[in-house]
Formats: sequence, C-alpha cells, structure tokens
Amino acid sequence: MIRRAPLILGSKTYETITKDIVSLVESFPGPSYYMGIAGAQFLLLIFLFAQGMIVWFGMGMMGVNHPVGWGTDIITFVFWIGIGHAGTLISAVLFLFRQKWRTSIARTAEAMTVFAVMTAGLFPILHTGRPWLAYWLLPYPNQRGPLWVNFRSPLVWDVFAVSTYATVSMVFWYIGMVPDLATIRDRAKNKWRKRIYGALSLGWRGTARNWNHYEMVYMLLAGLSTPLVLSVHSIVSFDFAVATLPGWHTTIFPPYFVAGAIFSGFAMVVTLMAIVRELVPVFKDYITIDHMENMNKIIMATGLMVGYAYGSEFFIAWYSGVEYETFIFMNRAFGPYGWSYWIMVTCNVIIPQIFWFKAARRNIPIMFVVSIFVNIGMWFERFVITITSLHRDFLPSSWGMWIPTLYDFGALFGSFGLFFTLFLLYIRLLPAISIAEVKPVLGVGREGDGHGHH
Amino acid sequence: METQNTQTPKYWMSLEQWRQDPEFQKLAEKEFQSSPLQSDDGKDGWARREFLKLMGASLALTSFGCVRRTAQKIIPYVNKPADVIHGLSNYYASSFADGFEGLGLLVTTRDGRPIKIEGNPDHPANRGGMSTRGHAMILKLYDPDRYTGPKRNLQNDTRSNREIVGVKWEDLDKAVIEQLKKGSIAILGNSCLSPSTQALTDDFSAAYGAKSYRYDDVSYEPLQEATQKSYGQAGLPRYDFEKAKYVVAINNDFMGTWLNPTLYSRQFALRRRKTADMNKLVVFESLMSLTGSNADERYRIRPSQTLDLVMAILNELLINKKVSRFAGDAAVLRAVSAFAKADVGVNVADVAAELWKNRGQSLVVAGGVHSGIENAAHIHVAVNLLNAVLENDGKTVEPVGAAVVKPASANISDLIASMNKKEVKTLIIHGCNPMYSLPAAAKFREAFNNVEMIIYTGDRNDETARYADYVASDHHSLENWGDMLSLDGTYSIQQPTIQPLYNTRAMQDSLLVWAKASSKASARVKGAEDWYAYLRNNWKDLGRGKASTDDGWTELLRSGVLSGVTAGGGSRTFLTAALNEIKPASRKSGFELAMYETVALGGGDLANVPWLQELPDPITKITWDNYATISPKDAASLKLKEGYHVTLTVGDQKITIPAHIQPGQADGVVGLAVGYGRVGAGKVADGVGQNAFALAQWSNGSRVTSGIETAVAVSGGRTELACTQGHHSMEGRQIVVEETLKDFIKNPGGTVHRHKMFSMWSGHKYKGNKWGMVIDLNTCNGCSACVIACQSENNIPTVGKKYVIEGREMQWLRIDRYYVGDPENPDVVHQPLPCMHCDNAPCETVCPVIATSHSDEGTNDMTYNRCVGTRYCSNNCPYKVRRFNWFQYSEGIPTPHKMAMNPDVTVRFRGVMEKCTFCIHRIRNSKSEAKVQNRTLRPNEVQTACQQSCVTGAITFGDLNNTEWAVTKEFTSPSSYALLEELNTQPAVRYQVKVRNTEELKGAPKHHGEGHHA
Amino acid sequence: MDIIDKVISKLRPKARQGMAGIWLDEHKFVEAAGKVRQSGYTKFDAISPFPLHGIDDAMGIPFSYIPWVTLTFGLTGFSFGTWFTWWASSQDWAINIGGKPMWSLPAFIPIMFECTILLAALSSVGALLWICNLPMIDPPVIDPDLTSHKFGLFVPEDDTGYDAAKLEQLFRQLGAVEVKKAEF
Amino acid sequence: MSKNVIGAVVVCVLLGSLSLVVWALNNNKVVIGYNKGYVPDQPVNFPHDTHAGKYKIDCKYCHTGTEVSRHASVPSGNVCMNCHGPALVQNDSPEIQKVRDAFNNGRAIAWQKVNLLPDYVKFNHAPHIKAGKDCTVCHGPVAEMKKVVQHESLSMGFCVNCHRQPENNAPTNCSTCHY
Repeated sequence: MIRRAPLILGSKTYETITKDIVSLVESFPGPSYYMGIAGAQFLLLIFLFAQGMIVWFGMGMMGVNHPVGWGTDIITFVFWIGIGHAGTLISAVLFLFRQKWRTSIARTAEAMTVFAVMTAGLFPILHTGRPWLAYWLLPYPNQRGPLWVNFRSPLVWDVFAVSTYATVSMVFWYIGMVPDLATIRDRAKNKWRKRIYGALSLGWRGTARNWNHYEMVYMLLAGLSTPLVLSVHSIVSFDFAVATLPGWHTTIFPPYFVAGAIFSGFAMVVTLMAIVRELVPVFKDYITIDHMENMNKIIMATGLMVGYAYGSEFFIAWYSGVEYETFIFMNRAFGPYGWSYWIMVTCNVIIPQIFWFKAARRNIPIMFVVSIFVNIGMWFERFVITITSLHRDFLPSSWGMWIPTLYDFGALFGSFGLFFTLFLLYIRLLPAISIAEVKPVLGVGREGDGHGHH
Repeated sequence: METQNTQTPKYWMSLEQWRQDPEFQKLAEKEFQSSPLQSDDGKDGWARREFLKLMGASLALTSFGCVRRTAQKIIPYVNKPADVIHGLSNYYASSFADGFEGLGLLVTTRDGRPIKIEGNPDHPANRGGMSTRGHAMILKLYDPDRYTGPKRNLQNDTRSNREIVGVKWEDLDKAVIEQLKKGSIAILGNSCLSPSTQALTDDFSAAYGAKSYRYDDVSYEPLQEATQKSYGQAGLPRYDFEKAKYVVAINNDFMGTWLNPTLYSRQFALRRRKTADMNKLVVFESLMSLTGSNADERYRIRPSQTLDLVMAILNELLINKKVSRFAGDAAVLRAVSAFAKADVGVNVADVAAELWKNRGQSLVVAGGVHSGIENAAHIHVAVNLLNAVLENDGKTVEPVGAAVVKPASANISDLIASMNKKEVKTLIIHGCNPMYSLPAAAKFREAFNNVEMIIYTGDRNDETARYADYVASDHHSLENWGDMLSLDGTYSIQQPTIQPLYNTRAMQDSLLVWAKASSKASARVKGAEDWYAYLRNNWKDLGRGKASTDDGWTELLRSGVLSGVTAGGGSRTFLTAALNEIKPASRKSGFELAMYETVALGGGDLANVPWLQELPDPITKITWDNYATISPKDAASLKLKEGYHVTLTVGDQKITIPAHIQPGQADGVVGLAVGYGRVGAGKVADGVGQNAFALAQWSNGSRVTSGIETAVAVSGGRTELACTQGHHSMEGRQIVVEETLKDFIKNPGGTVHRHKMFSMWSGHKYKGNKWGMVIDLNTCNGCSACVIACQSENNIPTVGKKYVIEGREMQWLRIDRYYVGDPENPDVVHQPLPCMHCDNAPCETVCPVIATSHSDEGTNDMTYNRCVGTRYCSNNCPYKVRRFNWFQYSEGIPTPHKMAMNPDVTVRFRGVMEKCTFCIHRIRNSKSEAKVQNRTLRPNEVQTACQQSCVTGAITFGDLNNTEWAVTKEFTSPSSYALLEELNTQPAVRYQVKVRNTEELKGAPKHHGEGHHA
Repeated sequence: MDIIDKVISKLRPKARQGMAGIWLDEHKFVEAAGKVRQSGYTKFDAISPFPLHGIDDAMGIPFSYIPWVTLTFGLTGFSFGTWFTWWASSQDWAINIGGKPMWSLPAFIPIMFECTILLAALSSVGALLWICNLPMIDPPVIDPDLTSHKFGLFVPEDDTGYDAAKLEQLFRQLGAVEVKKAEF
Repeated sequence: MSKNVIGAVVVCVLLGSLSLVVWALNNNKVVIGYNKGYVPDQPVNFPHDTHAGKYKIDCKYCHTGTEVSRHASVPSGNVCMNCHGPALVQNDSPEIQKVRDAFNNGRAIAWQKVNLLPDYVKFNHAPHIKAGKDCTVCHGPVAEMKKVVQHESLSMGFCVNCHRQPENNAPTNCSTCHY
C-alpha cells in the first residue's frame, strides 16, 4: 500500500490544533495585517465613492453606452460569481467525493465564496439605472394589480439563482462553523467574547446525538449545493446564452462558464491561501504544499477545458455558417478589442500550462503569480464576451466602441476592497480552518500515531 | 383636414382682444402668473397647469408612494377661452418662411402654447409634410437666449465696445424717429416672402425717402440675375420635378438645401413612386450632397467645372448631335464651342442622349452654395439654355413672376459703397445677419463707422446685433402676424399661436410706428392701427376678395392658404444675348474649397436649436460640428485620418478644423459647411464649429462660396467628431435591399433573400387593431425631418457633443446610411430605423420586471415607470433601437424649452429605457376620440409623427388587420421585406426595396449568407 | 451588562443533573460509550469536539430522519415554483411577452429548480436546529475542553438505574481521567 | 411534545398571516401609501354636498372636460359666476365673496389637488364616462362630501381590477395607461 502523505504537518495533538487555529481569533494581529486591512479599506472607500457617484448622477458616469449596454459592472459581477464557485466546489463536491485534503482549505474557500457572492451580488443591483427599485425584481405581493415579474427573463432567474446560492452557501458555511464557534466560546475568558461567540455558536455542545444529525445535514447541504453551484453559473451564462446576440447565443455557455468559474475560483483560492500562509505561518502545517499542488492540478485541468471552449466556439462559428456569428468571432480575435482576447488566451490557456511541471506546481511564488494571471485572464474572458459581442452586432450602423471611465476602474478595483476587507476581518474573527473537520484527519499519513485509526 | 379632436382648427381670437383691451391684457398676464410654477419658484410666468407634470418634483414624489405627498395645485382659468379644452390640442394654420422656402404650418397648441409644428395638408408646398428646420423653429420661440425686450447698445465711435442696456419701447421709438427725421436712411433686408411686409417696407421707404438694399445670408442672387438676363424678366423659376422623367442636378442639392427642398423632394418622390414611369436622377457634384446620395447615376466634378459641364452637355447636343432649334444659332454655337476644350473628366454623351430622348420631360438644375463660384450666374444662364434646348421651358420649369420675391433694386455692395460715401446716416437691418455671413473682405464692418445709427430687428445679441445702436427685438414668427407668397406661387397666412412671451415687438410694428411719425406717411400706413390692421387691409387686395369679409377672413385663417390662387406661370423665351459674357474661366490648381449648407442648419439662422445641432447629418452622420470634407484619395495622399486637423488657407484667412473623409467626394475638393461658428447665437450654437463664411471671397460685389483656391495643410491635433454611425458598410448583410428598375418591374422584391421560418407554436392572435408600418426605401431620401418630428413629438432630449461621442444620442428614430461599392464614388442608401415592434420581441423576453411587453394591438410597449434600467432589452435588441436615460436629461432642459413639451408623452427620468412607441399617444387619443364619437377608427386616421412629417410619403402606418388602411397593402406587397428576418422577430415594420434606375447595382445583390466582405 | 446576564439566565435551558466522565483518548471513549450503553443507560450522551467514528453504533443512535424532511420540502418547493410561475404568468395576469406562450414551461425550470433547492436546504437546517433544540442560550458546559481535545460522557439523574457511585466506578474503570457530578 | 405543537401552531399562524397579507395587498383590501383618505383644505370651502347633493347639479356642468378630454377640468371662475354673479345665488356668503373677489380681480383660485395620478399614468376621463362609468366609481359619493376626500386608493391595482372584469371589456395593456 502506497503510503499517503500526511495531510497535516508537524507534531500536532488535538489540543495544539485547537490552539493553532483559535489563537488567531484570540490574539491581536501584527502591523502587516493592519496595513493589509488599511489597503483594503482604501479600495473599499474608492468603491463606495465610485458607486455613490454613479447612483447619484446616473449610469452615464460609467463607460456603458449604446450599443454596449453592459460593461464593467456585469463583467465584474460574473467574475466574482465565478470566483465564488471554488468554495462550494471544495466544500461540497470534494466532500461528496470524500477528498480528505479539502478539510483544511474548505472553510476559507467557503468564506471566499460567501464574500465573492456578496461582492458580486452588489453589481447587478448597482448596474441598473434605478438601483433603489431593484426589489421590483422580486415577485412580492403588491398593489399594482398585482404585477408579478417576468419569469422568462434570465435576470429573474439570476435573482433566484444568486440569492438561493448566497443563502445556501452562507448557511452551509455557518453550519460548518458552529462547532468551531463553540470551541472559541468555551475557550473564551472575556465575558463579551463568550457572549458573542456563545450566541453565534447557537449553544452547540457537541453531543453524539447532535453530531449524528449534524453530519447528515452537512452531507445533505453538500448534496444540494453541488447541483446548485452548477446551476448558478449555468444560469449566469443564460444571461448571455438566451440573448439573440451573436457571440452570446451559444449552447456551450453553461459548461463553459462553470469550468471557467471553477478555474478562476481555484486561482483565487490559491492566491488567498498563498497570502494566508504568509500572514499566518502556523497555517503552513495545515495548508500544505500538497494542498496547493492539488489545487494547481485542478487549475490546469479546468484551464484546458476553458481553452477547449475557446476553440470550440470558433469552430462552431465557422461550422454553423451564420455570418453574424462568424464575424463576431473574427472580430473578437482580430477586431479593435483583439488585445483583450489575446490577454484572455494568454492568461487562461497558455500560462497555466506551466503546471505540467511538478516544480512549478509546488512553488509558491510561481503559483501565486500564475493564479493572479488566471484571475486577470478570467476577468478578460467576461470582458471579451460582454463587450466584443455587444459592440458589433447585427446592423453595422449601430456598431460602437466602449471606453471605460475612471468610475469603471473605481467599481472594479474598489470591489476588491470590499472583498478583502471582509476576508481579512474573517481571518481574524472566525475560525479560518475547520477545527472539527481537521481533527479527524490528523492521523492521515501518520504511522504509529496514536490518533490515527484509519 | 384630419385633426385629433372633435374641433375644427381654430383661429386665434383672443390676441386681438388682448391687443385692443388693456384691461384684458392685464388680466391675461395675471392668469399666466397664477401658474403653479409661479407659485412654486416665483421666477417663471409662463407655465400652465399641465406644466406641473414636467416637474421633477412630482416625479420624485410619486416614485415614493408611501410618502405623504406635498400638495399640488389646480389653477383654473379665471375666464376660460371658449376654444381651449384642457387636455386637447388646438391646431392653427400658419406659415413659415425658411429663407426662400415657404412652408405651410399647422401649429399644435396646448393651453395656449405651441408644442409642435406640423405641415398644413392644404398647403401645396409641403402637403402636410415638414422640413427639419420647420419642426425645429419652435425651439427658437422658446430659446432662452432671445432678447426679452428692446436693447440699446452704447457704442463708442468705432463701435468696438459692448455695453448693452435695456431700453423702453417709447424711448427707443423717440430716439429712432428723431434720427430718421435726419434723412439718408438705408434699409437692408432679406428677400422676404411676405408680400405685406414688402408693401410695408415700401411704404416706410416712401415715408422717409429711404433706400432699400437686399441681402440674404444664403442668397439666390446668381439665379435671379441669370433669370433676368436669360429671359428679360425678373423672378425665380418654378420647377416641377414630378413632371420630369430625367433629372440632372449639377452641383445642386435640390432635395436637401436648394430653394424649396421640401417641395422638390415631394415632387421627386411622387414621380419616383410611379415605377412604370420612374424618373432617373443623374447628379454631377463635387461634394456628397443629399441629392447626390439619392442619385441613380453620380459623377464627380470639381466646382470650377460646373459651368464646363453644362457647356459640355450643350456641346454634345448642339454641336455633336446638332439637335434642337438652337443648333443653328451662331451666337449660341459660338458661346458653346468656346468650351469645347474644357475637360470635365466625365463622358456626358450618354447623359446628353438621354436628356434629348426625354426632352420636354427632363429637368436640369444647378446652383447652390456649393456651386457659388465666381460668376455663378453664368452657370444658371447655361442651364437655362440647356432647359430651353431640351424644350423643358413651360413644362418642367416655368417662370413664377416678379411677385414672389420682389427683385431688389440694390444689393449690399451698393449699400457698402454708399455708406463709404457717407450717404447713409441711419441703417436699418432686418431679416439677415450680414456680420456673420459676409466675408471680411466686403469691409461692411468698416463702413459702419460712417453711419450715425444702426437699428437691427434681430432677436438676440448676435453678430450683427452687437454693432447696432438699437435692437428693436422682433417677435418669433409664431408670435406674429404675417403672410407669405411661397415660390410655388401659393399665398398663405401666418397667424400667431401664442401671446408674445417677452416684451418684443414685430419688426413690422416697429416700421409702422416709425413710418407713422413721418409726415409723408401713406394713407395705408396712417390708416393702420397696427401691423395686424395693416395686414388685414393689405389682404383685401391680396386675398382676391376672400379676405374682405370677416367670414372670409376667418375661413382663410382656418385653412391658412388662399386656395385657387397661384402667382406666376406662363411662358418665356431664352434670349441668346445672355450668353455673350460667358467665357471659360481660367483653370484652378490645387484644392478647391466648396462651402455647402447642411440639411440641418442651412445658413445658420436656427443654429441655436439643439435638435438641429444634434441631428446627424444625413450624409456624414456627424453632429455638433462642421468639418472639412475631403475625398478618400486626397486623404490618403495627405496622410489624413478622420478628425485630424487641417488648416485651410485662403488668402490671409485661415481656418483650422477637423477633417472628415467623405466617400464620393471629388478629388481636389474640400467641403466646408456654413451655418456653424456662430458668435452670439446663444449657448447652444456658440463655439460649435467654425464660420466657413470667413473663407468666402468677395468678388464684384458678391460673395463667392465655392471653387476657391485653397491651401490644405495637415496641422497636427485631432478632434473627435461626434458621429452617430461608426461603420459605413453593410458587410454584405441583407440590410437595405436594392433592385434595379428592370428587375423590379420584372419581379418586385425578387432580390430579397427570404428565409423559411418555423415556430413551435402558433403565436398570439391579434383580434382588434394590429399596428404596423412600412417604410419605402425607394422614396425615402434621408432628409431626416422625421427624426426631428419624432424628437419634437416625443419630448426627446438632446445630450450634447460629448455624449454623442460616447454613443448616447437619444433620438428614437435614426436614419442609417450605408455606402455601397467603391469608396471613391459609392452608392448611398438611407434607412430610417424606428422600433420594429417585433411580434416576437427579444427585448420583452429578457426584461425582468415586465417593463416592456406586448399589447394586444401588436405594439411593443415601454412602461417607463416600471423600468429599473437593466439595459438588457437594449443589448438583446438586434436593431439597437432602444435609448437609455444615462442621466436626468430633463434637468438640463432650459425652462422655456419645457413649454414645447408634449403633455401626452411622459418625460422620462434617469435610469429608464425608452424607444419609439409608434406614437402610442396618438393611437390612444384617436381611439378615445372615436369612442366619444361612437365610431371605430377611420382608415388612415392615425398618423405617427414621422409619417406625418415625411414629405415624400415614404412612411405608411396603420392597422394591419384592416385592409382599408393603406399600410396593409404595402405590408404584404412582394417588394416588402422584414429586416433581419432570419431572427424570426416578426417585425411590425417592414421596408420596401430601394429601386435604382440603373442597369447595374454597385453592390451587386447577393445572398447575405455567403460571407462578408470588408 | 447585568441586564444581559439576567436575560440570559432567564432564557437558559433547564439543566439536568447527572454524572460526567472525561476521557482524553477517543478510542477508549468510544469503547466506554458502548459499555455505558450495555450497562443499561439510555438517556446518556457523549460529548466530543468532532464527530467520532463508531459512536453512533456504540450508543445505538438511529439513522437520522432529516433526509425525509429534505425530500418533503424539496418537493414542496418544486411544486410551489411550478404552480407560482404558472399562476402568475398565465392565470393571474397573462401578458404577451416576446410572443411567447403564457405558460412557457422551459423558461420556468430555473425558478422551479431554485425553489426546490432553497426550500430543501433551509428545511434541512431548520430540522437540524429543531431536533437539536438549537439555538440554546448559554447552556451548561461540563468542561470547556470538551470542544477542544477532551471527550465526555454524561448520564442524567433521570436515566434508568442511575447511581452516582456506580457510575463513577464504571467511568474510572473505562479510563476516564476525571469523573464529577455535573449539570448538563 | 408541546414543543412540536407550539411549533406547528407558529408555522400555521405565520403561513396564514402571510397568505392574508398577500390576498389583502393583491385585492386592494389594505392600502399602503397612495394617500387614500386625503382631505386637503381648499382655499374656498366649496360644498359638493350642497351643489351636487342638495341641488343635484350635474357633475359635468362644472367639470366640463369629462366627456371629451383626458382631464375633467376644474371650472374657471366664470362658471361659478353663472350662478353666483351679482345679485344671484347666496350673495352674502363670505366664501362666495372670495370667489367673486378673485373673479373680479382676475385672480384664479388655487385649488388643492385631491385625486392625483403621477405623470406617467395617462388616465383619460372621456372614454370612461362614455362607457357609462359613474363618477362615484373612482371619486366616491362626492355628492355627500362637504370636503372632497380621496375616496379610493387610485393604485394601479384599483384600476386594473376594474379593467379586468369581463363585462367592462377594457384593455389591460401596459400602454393603456403608460406611454
């Protein structure tokens, strides 16, 4: 039998695991953390300013125009929603596949999902001309007759899909966290800490009868989340695929979007994990280089899928013989926005090929840089889809260009401020690694260890 | 006449009462002041009740339903005029003279304010259609830059300072009359179409011994001069394009800007529509004009070759073919043969042969600003000869007589001469803006120093007003009485439709007041209490007795047109002596500058109307600028790209201006539009473009606007031109379908590639009305009047140059223009594109909140108040006809402009989508009216604004479920097709194929699926 | 502050008295749990920082019935989604949208699906909280380390054959490092 | 056990009240916002109950626009003077004195608007009157009102629920009212 590599490094006991993980919540962070959060807050302020101006004066502040009705907001929405996929995938799909290595990264990946979906969720609201009326997208009883919503519109599907996804991810994340919150509560010396974490932990005490139901619900949620996560990005892709526009009107979009989402999500997890490993050295024992390598493998695999989708789109555009379709794809690669297409191809297809080399897969600086490139590439993938299809469609008379304004940049970069602010707060306020899930896998790969009974 | 309410059109009753009864006037003012707007902010005294609806406040309040609303008030009339019913429009027939073009108006008013200009269906010049400027002139009435009262300019000796103060009319009159009594008076006026104003001016001149001089910003002096010389009689010719089967236009834009383009377009279209006997248009031109874009055959010549070309055709006919009665006339042959060597670069033999074949039903026209070369009258003499040779005189062209535009005894060069001789103590300027449109070389400005007092009757602080001592600020024509004798010989009446907004006075009233002060005033002047009385009196003669009785006058005001009376007509003979002076001009080298009028701005009089500034030029599709147009070949050799600056140098005058590469323009020619570069026209026009007239030449006392030798240098720098259409090729797609006449007659619509569509279900049924539209690309000439009509009807805002560049223009109806074939000399097609009201509308499917949905009458409804502004509908619209309110545009509308708003159409707020509604409010109003009258809609009762304004009748609208409506036949005719049919959107708008009367199309028809070409 | 404490104490669940034993080794603990069950106790509970392999069998805890709740509510969600899209689009106010049939079933599938998942997921969590009596306000804790690295057994007073002394002996015998009277 | 009973009751009550709210809102039983019951003070205490109630003057005598126009129109001063002119009805009333003063001085009376629809709602009186709808359907028993009150919510639901009735044969397109 091949000896498995240990999932957790160092000589750990249950007690040290608890201490390692909870210590982050129980201590004050160092200056680098404060610098990080100050940077994130600065970006967040930019976000608030940019979006505030846009809401106050109108969507015209951004670069969107006629014919390019969707711009940075929608691109960034799809980008963040895509990011959000890795978390659920790690926590739910890998859970169902009994991938034990997921345990130490699942919590943070899920947190990333929740924050990414929260960030993403703002964009469809803020991209509307009258965001204060965005609640009209909900079919609530009203005094207008009543007037319901248009269930045929992919945007209504989006509302249902994204809000369901956000709710279920948050519940999943939170339910997974409840035992760990109880741990913090029980360790708390400070009265307020005890109260707050006590309230958050819902009074969990870890009895066997509760664990029994808990594990069942956890599995059910994982089982429900799996089709959900696939549906969400499929539905987001319907925003495009259901439209008549050449370049959007494509049946490959749902799987293509899901693969791209996993791709970008894992890249973001790698980015974050690399940062967390640096910020919290003790986590290196839990988030090992093996974890990172596994994720890089997934990045490479999904990168290839995305690359296949790019190729297939071109093939179908030519094979279908639809002149508009053929034109739009030629225009994507060689039109005025051709540069964005090649950024996308370079970042998403070419650069991840470096992961064929084991050394690259296990090298933190390399993977960090690659993951950043993948994130850039995936943003540009949505850019390519949104902008290049809109800017030249059926009638040449209505062709136009899209030029971003400062507010576009504010909205895009500012959204990272929101995301990182939430993420940095999370790292310090909530158990960043699932304590209750890590402990059972302590024995994996350890021979003769008293705890291992696997 | 069809109107939308039960009332017959009304004439204005109360203005007389107001004038005569000071008490009544006071009362009326009070009534205006008690408007809600007044009570709210205390500044503006114009508003009526309906106005409230325009106010942002009420919108904001109603958006938040749960907030207790603040009170709104209802201010009823104290004494309601009998004709005015709140919520219904009244229509008044009137007239509008746009330069030399006389248009019959039907002014829509609501609660005493005009809100829209429509064409008077009874007026033969436009028959219900309306030109761009005719629609737009309503905004000049509500122009915030108008003078609100008479002004005095405290000039120093050199008239270089600007100290403008308000003055009372009494004081102005006192000062003016005192000055007039000194004698030596000159009146500089335009070629006024109003016979009564002319009579009054004559009376005034007689009273003071004043001398009249003539000046028009856009002048037809060469044509008038040539008519005088060619036939020995004054006046302008009257053309009948309907009778002409073969039309040759030589550097002449009769469809867009020349003389009576609205009338000519209509006549041309009437013949165009007779496909069995369709006309053919051959255009020789330097620039790409609207007429050239509609040509069946188009050749490029330089402006300096205009005369040579006419002569070449004559040469072909008279010398080579030896036809016509002039073939033996030695004088004629001598004149023509002098041009035998002139190179026109075009073989005219075929054209000449066709002309001769169609003699008697052909027509040759030339002239206009862009052929205003030196001795331009010679061109017209030659053209007159050509029309005489072709036996067109009395058939397609006939004299209209001296009555229409009374020939002037002297022009501005005479005036300048006498001013320099210090023979003028007082100068009265009206109806023209010479300080804008005269070249500096004319030295008009310098001559001012020899004049004691200049009185100007303009309406703003424009180029001329700033040199005047007194500005007797004039009414807008919608505030004034008047009359008109248009070039087609029709007499019509102009009646005011609103009480004067400001303390202005009709120019005619000013003249009358001043004339009365003279002891030598005629009885006619003395007997007239005011301008209205004078006019009424004058019409006792003009009106052929019809205006003598009150009933007759009332009837005249109702119809607006003196029917059955037409001035002019008769025959004339070409005098060969006219040819004596005509000799070939010396050849020009280098670039020739050709100025031209744009369809929107013309001579620049209405430049301060934002609608016109933002109207995409029918050819270039550029807004908010003028630019140097240059041919693709020249641009390549100058290494010039779109928007790069070029410096045009003529003598010591220079203009640096962005360049526009214009396909189809003649090589070696630079085009430059006049009407831009205004100073003092107002906030909208000032600083937009450059004044091309600065480069005009002054030669023998007349302005030369074309064929000017100019140096062109690329000067670095770039300006982005606000172009609404960035791509000019159809990319081989089936968008505008063209057919040759031969193909069309054989199998109409045969070249349209039809798609087999199938649907999984049968679709919704439309049981009642089903609204649809057909646009005939064959008669549409792209004049863009419909765009402005739509803008006026539907409260569409303008957004300004910056936002047009960003692609945010708001016009609901756009006209796409594509070039077909070789960019050196392409064919041009125009395609108006309203909302298609697709039965399977892609926009509706994707709207999350049902803000856009289908009605059971087949219209695609846009519910603004439900829209949250996702813009998904616009993305999913294959035709991209939707427009988004990126900002709160209504905030930017100046207060007086708001009075021109249509209360039937919601003013859109920020963040909502809008688009063409098929004028649903007109449908609703008509249906409501029908219901009130216990009937169903009459066939063709509902007209959309674009359809109504279309002078060529290219747009048909109506109920597709009722064969009595004209649209049903058109919709199902084999030559109609749906745009992007293969998407199965089932548009309710279809197009009729464009027929070109040529042997072969430049863009050969091909199946659009066969790939695309660059 | 005190008010909060007062409120908390009012809301605190009624504690049961009993005997508690603490283990450090999970294997011995699972064994012990089995033994305690064999000794006839039925109401006792095992407290661990993480779910233990085999403790369900050792304690005789039946298979969770929550999946049935999930199924029921999932079907309810599905039915609601189906009915609501049908009713709102074709019954309550049928509006012609894009020339599509009033009841455009394929277009409604995403809604139906999301309703299914949402109700199933929330009902599962709801069921968990319901069954586990959560949330509890400040419940008594036997030993704070039971959520970290220790394992505890608690036998309440009302369990059949409860005898404090016997239990202490049993716990010690089974390897408990600490035995005490406790409330839980 | 009692826990389950309480839970079931709570769930039932919640669901029940939710459906009640849905039903009430949808059927215009409860009106939130919309100013129903709004009774502004008018500059002149015009008693509709006297004019329309006691003397049975037809609404359309004053509100002349109803049969032809979108707007019902509030009467101009001269209409009041038809009856209340010099030496005619109720000369001594101070309220009428106000009306007469205003008329004589050429001042209009600024009435407070009671029934207000937003700008984007194009209600047209004429077809409704033509279809035989009584004024009271929307305006309530004005003939009994001393002071005019907004009697109905005038919400979109109020309009639509009437348009939907098959006997009214009225369109329910969006563009029926919004354009």
